[in-house]
Amino acid sequence: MFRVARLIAAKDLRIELRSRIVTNQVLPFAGIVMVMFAFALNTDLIVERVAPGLVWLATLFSLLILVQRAFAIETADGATDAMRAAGVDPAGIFLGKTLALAVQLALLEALLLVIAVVLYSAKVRPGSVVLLLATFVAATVGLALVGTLYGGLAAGVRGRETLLPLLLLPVVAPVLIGATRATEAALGTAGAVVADGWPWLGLLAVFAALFGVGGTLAFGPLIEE
Amino acid sequence: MFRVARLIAAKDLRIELRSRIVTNQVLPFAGIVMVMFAFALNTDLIVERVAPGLVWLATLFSLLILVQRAFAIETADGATDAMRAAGVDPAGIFLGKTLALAVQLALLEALLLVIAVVLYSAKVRPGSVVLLLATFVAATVGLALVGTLYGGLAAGVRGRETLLPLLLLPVVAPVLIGATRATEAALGTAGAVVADGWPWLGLLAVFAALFGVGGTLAFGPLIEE
Amino acid sequence: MAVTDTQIAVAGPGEGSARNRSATSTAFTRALGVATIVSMALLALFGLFLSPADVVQNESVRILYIHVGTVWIAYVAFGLTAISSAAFLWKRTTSLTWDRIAGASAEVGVLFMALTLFAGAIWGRLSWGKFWVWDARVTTTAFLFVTYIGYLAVRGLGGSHQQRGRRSAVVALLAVLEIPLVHFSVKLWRGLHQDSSVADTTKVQLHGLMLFSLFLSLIAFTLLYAWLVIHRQRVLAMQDALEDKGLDHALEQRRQESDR
Amino acid sequence: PVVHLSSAVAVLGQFPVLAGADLLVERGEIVLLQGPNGAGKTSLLRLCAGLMPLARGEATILGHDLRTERDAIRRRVGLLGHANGLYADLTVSENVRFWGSTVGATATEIGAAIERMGLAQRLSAVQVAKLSAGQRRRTALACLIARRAELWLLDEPHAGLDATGRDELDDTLRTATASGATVLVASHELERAGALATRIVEIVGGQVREHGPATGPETGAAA
Amino acid sequence: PVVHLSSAVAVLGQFPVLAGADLLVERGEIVLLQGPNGAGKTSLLRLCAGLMPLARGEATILGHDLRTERDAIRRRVGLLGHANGLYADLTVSENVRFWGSTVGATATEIGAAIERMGLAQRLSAVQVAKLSAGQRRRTALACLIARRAELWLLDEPHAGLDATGRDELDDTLRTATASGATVLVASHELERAGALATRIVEIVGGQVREHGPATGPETGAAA
Ligand code: HEM
Ligand SMILES: Nc1ncnc2c1ncn2[C@@H]1O[C@H](COP(=O)(O)OP(=O)(O)OP(=O)(O)O)[C@@H](O)[C@H]1O
Ligand SMILES: Nc1ncnc2c1ncn2[C@@H]1O[C@H](COP(=O)(O)OP(=O)(O)OP(=O)(O)O)[C@@H](O)[C@H]1O
Ligand SMILES: [Mg+2]
Ligand SMILES: [Mg+2]
Repeated sequence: MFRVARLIAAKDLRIELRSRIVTNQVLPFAGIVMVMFAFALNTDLIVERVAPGLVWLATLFSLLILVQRAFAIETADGATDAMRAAGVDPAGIFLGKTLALAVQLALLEALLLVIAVVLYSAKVRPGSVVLLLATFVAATVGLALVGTLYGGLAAGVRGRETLLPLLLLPVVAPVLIGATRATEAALGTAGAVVADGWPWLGLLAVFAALFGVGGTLAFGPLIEE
Repeated sequence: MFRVARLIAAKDLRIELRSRIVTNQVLPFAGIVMVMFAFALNTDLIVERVAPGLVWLATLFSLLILVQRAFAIETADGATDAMRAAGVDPAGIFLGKTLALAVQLALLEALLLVIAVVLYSAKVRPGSVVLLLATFVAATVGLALVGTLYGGLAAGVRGRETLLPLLLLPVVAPVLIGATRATEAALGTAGAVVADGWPWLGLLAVFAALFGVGGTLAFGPLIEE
Repeated sequence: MAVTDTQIAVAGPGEGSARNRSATSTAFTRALGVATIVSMALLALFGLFLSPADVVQNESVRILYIHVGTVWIAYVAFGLTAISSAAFLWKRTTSLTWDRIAGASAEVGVLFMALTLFAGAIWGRLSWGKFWVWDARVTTTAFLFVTYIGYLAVRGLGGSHQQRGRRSAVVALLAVLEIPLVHFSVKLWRGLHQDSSVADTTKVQLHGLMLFSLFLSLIAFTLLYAWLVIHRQRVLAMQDALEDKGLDHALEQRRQESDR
Repeated sequence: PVVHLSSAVAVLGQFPVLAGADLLVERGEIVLLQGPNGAGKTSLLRLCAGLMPLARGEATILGHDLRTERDAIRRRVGLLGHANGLYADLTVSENVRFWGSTVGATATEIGAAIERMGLAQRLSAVQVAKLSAGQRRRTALACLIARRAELWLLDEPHAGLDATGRDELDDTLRTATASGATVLVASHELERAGALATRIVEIVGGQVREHGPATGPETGAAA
Repeated sequence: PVVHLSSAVAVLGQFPVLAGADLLVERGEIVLLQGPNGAGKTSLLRLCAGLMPLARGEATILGHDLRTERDAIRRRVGLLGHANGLYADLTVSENVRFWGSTVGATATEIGAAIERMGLAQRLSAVQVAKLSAGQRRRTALACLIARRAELWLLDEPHAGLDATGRDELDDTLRTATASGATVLVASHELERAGALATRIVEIVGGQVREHGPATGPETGAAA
């Protein structure tokens, strides 16, 4: 299982390195999204108030694109069928693609956080770095897991461009909320204190664990015709 | 030119009716996006304040999906090549696909506006209906035009999922702003008065006219090898 | 537009062959380089020492010389990109040289715009207390910046040179329309940002030396821009030429396939 | 001549897919392009269809210069590539009607084309997404037939077609040439396509090697 | 028996692509499936590969029940479909290595497979996106060969391959069967595949019609 996972993650990341999609296009895209939000809600104090939420919204939209891309690779020339026919362990596929996705997401979030700090003049307090990091790790893993799970479900279905968001967005709503609150706590937005953050972090962890186990088990049946 | 345009628009809309992508998936997606915003910016007064902006943001993200879908149809089995080889008038293709896209967008925006009215308790004042309608028409046409233009450019390129947003978002920013302000004026958000709306409507009209002419001329060279 | 003419002249095949193909510099560009350095030094001198501090902005006003200089040259650069793109698209004048000029100019323009944003952000920290504010001009500038990054991305898409030229030319012609938007954004949405205070003299009178330093910065950055574009444009020409050379070799190999 | 390439060079990326190809095709011929994988057959057909820029050399198609008069060429040429260019969500007849009408074919011509490729029964109302590989190929051919092009460029048209489909195709091509059209066929099925062709040219390493006249259509008809 | 279908029914949407197919294939056979477009050849192969649910009837592949033991079957079966299942951004060798290693093939086996399909030179470092149709097919075949399956299911393997490629493929299949593998080939190129096959079965309307032994491999070798 893990051998397969490693192979697939390596394959996906190599393809990414070849096509440089994330670095050249998703990152700028995420950046623009942040700017657009801030612009749509032009008044400063509002922006600062909701900066953490915006970071995670932007991450979400980028996630959609990343997942789409991740499975476009597979369905373009019937690789999914080939995998099933070759009896590749679905759990391995799931974990592998999740891993690759998580790596790319992490990259992205790092950038978004920087943008937030600069654009929205959000402040990172030393005391809260741990919480912030933990939040990002938990949220990233969770998003990657659920993204891969539903991506696999939507892949192959015609019109997946649009099925995916429909499936994904409602499910990740809790992540969005949890991550936002935790980040607010870490950044001390609107006088939130670090302590407030931990329960939310717990929520994220639970979410990640849930989809980790669930996905590993469910992915096989899911990609069966 | 217009004969071709009609044929292509009819074709796209028929495919849409077959696959019901917009009705079954994009509409819900847009709806979810709106709800998510409401989540992310939980405080009510903020939401009401920025409702118009959110409507247009949601439209924008749906536009991305719609454009991608519109050209996924063409590139899936090399139809773009076939069109070029058959010497189909590019201007016709451009106008045709724009038309189909505009129809779908209009549908979408109508729904979003309803959601906004319900969810964000935005109020439509009788006096401002004209402005509101004009704004929506102008913005829709503009978005459809620019979406088709850049969609055509990105189509066929590998990794188009991500090139498209990069090209599209900064260009439609003015539409976003103009439409938002005009809508605010129409809805009287934050005490804006109807009169404020008209200049913005002008901006939208100019934008649409520009891309209408530009696109019709440029689409040919753009999709040429 | 004198800049353009010289560029085309040097990039033209006649002159090109006369020039040592392995180098991008000519007597003209060397002179230009020297002039650039000198003017930069002068700018530093006037900008940092001779010109007085501002009453409101005090010392921080010196950022103006970078901020405004770079942004106006960036405008010029994008304008030139648009013009040469049009020239490329127009059947009568079409030539890959125009495409290269467009590309080079856009690259330098993006560079300058980055400087503008940077200087602006620093200045903002000093005078507004924030690196970034949601002022109209500031934001529209960011959009303009991203648009041209997109333009460069389109140039990088690959395909034949002609295709690269056509695609990017179209994008350039559309992108340039954002400049007026940026310029008038202050009037459109009366925001925090400085209104055109230099252009029209009815506004607050800039101190004479300040005005002089500002124009000095314009000259300095113009020279720098010209120098960069000319060289970049020649490098691009060499790259294309190199590819053509490579083609001859590739053709040989391809024909070999028939012998095995 | 309908097709006249003289030392034509076409480049993809950095790679010269055509490395100085010379080809002369007269009206009414059926020319078979054969050669190893990657030799440049598809590229040559795409070049003739005006889908590839001509890097060097000269090329005139149907009397039009390939560099300057692409549109004129495209209006008179029909290409069947490796891909079918069909819309998966539309039915067979809808696809043929769409492609036919974009080039101004009449309803009767379109109906005839569908009939010709044996898609008139159940299949005409089935969505292309549900078709088998060969049925898709037939649909693509029907779209092409509806165009009544003067120069047919076919890239492995027999691949995926069953026995009857092949015969129908060959007949169609013969009648087309009889009425003044010209055909270029790239194929690896030498027995089949050789019997159809009036001339065989071999393509190797992006260059054309003449092969002299092949077994003409009459033998093909016998086959 | 390696393949044993008895009145097998498979359904896509509402349509019975297989309407009660009976087939019995012994170890070491090379069976050619022929038949008109849409007859059900692809469907039959996909069924045997465990990619389609069995609606009715019985099916055992390599001694495993198709309903209950899919995974066991998939591990021992190799399928080449109409699509190639390659990653366009990866090079030829990277693709073969990936597909090989997912099923635990050794580096030498993988290298041999690439060699076998004549992709060892320039091409092995070229991205699949840039390959010609036939070169892609070759790559897909190399991926399949690297698997060393016990049951080979090939859907029109000759399509797109040039003369040498076809010979290489046929040799590969013969050696494979010689060493105990079994092959099902769906094809429309009767001369070619007929020469290769030890037995021909015709498929029409989702049902199998036996055809008796064909010209065995020896004649094929002569061809
Ligand atoms: C990141 C922040 C900033 C950005 C992106 C920015 C952008 C620009 C742009 C695009 C222009 C050219 C306007 C035109 O002529 O079209 C400009 C001009 C100018 N900026 Fe900024 N700016 C920023 C911050 C600031 C700050 C903080 C100040 C000083 C308080 C400032 C002062 C000026 C002045 C004095 C001009 C010249 C005004 C004129 O004559 O047009 N800018 N800036
Ligand atoms: N959902 C569906 N509705 C109607 N018909 C369908 C559906 N799905 C498949 N079919 C039919 O089932 C058949 C598919 O058979 P299959 O693809 O196995 O044919 P094949 O023997 O491989 O043909 P070819 O030689 O063209 O590859 C086709 O006739 C197709 O029209
Ligand atoms: N960007 C590229 N880089 C390297 N090689 C390329 C590139 N693009 C195309 N090629 C090569 O050019 C050739 C394409 O030729 P073409 O597709 O015309 O072959 P073909 O004769 O149609 O082959 P087939 O019989 O397999 O269809 C292939 O050898 C391919 O490897
Ligand atoms: Mg080919
Ligand atoms: Mg089939």
